Amino acid sequence: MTIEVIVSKDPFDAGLLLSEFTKTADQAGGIVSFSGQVRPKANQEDVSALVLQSYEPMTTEGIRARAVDAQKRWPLDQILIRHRIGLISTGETIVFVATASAHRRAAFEAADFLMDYLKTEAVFWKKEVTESGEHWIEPRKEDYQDGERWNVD
Amino acid sequence: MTIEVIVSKDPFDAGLLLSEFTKTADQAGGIVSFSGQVRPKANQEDVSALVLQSYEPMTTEGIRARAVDAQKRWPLDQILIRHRIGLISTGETIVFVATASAHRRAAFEAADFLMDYLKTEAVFWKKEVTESGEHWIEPRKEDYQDGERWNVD
Amino acid sequence: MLELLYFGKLGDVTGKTSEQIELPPSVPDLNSLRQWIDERFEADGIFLEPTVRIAVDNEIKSNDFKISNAREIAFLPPVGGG
Amino acid sequence: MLELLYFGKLGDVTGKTSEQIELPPSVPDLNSLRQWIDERFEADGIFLEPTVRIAVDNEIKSNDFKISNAREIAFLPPVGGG
Repeated sequence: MTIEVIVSKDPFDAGLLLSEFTKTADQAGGIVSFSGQVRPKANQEDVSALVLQSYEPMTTEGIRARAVDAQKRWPLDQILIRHRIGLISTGETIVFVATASAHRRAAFEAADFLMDYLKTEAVFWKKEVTESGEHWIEPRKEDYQDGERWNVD
Repeated sequence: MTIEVIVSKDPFDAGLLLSEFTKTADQAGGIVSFSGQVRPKANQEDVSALVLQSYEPMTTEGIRARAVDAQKRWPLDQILIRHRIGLISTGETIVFVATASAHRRAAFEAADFLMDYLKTEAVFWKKEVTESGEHWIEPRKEDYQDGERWNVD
Repeated sequence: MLELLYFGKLGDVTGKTSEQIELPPSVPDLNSLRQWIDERFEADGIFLEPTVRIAVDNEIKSNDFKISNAREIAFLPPVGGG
Repeated sequence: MLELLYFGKLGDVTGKTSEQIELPPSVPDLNSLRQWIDERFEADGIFLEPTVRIAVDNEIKSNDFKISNAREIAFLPPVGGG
């Protein structure tokens, strides 16, 4: 079982990541991937880019902890998570998750579980760049509801 | 909305298919892919290859009908399904499914839904090539239970 | 002239995946075709199993279907098996 | 010398994403730090919001945490938002 988490400014090609992941996972049977692109529209406005901030090592460690959690819940052979930060233009891939398992349903559920974390709990702040200026994206109500999601010691 | 279904003897690289799919789907937001490899073990025996038969156009039309069904159930922008037939060696990719949607959950559920069909109902006959000879894979009990899955006129 | 197709394990039973054949007048429908083929290949009833479906010119047909104008008849054992 | 980090919209409020600073003795814990920073930037209470968490040397700490040996303190507005 290998877990790889990369948070970086470097652009990447989801297909290339999947090719590499497939090469090392070819005993697995099934591989599920999710890739997310920056959408050109938000609230009727044209978005030209997103700007993402992370806070390292908290961001990467939080993602890794979720991957370890996934590994405990499902029989997984391999997990890759790659997330961009910095300036990301419309149409570019911002996140890539791949899971490999002998059990198809496990690969699907684990990828979905990881994406849930990346979308709502992962330590990223997101700013939309539009024609009318730049706007920090506020968490949705659902994201607030379980406000005590971070462990405080 | 585009649906592409290809059943062919030609080997393919899942990553390359995902790269191409991502290029045409970059308005979508989220892309889920599933790729299945031929596993080297089945029932304790080493498998060196699978041999798949299809019956065209029934096989491709059946897959396409399922994709149209998925498109009715979920808001999808694009579906690609590619399946190999003929001789497929261990470790090679036998099936690739990709779905694109503005809604992450829709992309996940549709890919899972399509894989369910491809694994249990799609018109393929599968033979395992092992050291002790070649064995046609019998449907599992679950596959039999809804035996009247084909429409008879 | 009719083309018969044998898929999956049925090809092992018949020793071929297809053949060109002229059906005798004693075989007017799919029911009698199943019995005739099963006897021809000494197939021990495998062609009589209801899980073996029959497609005539690419459409699944029931056992009482009259063959008359068929060009291609395919014997389809159960699919699935992951 | 202490490094303060302002993430997300907090960087817009302060006009910077980080700064090196010497805290006055009147700011011994995170509670008083929130108030001091909020007044310094005339931030209208945004630094007092409980949804803004504070990490000291990369660990989230509660408001009564004593700052004394901290090297880096980060103000973290809520994450999420799809």
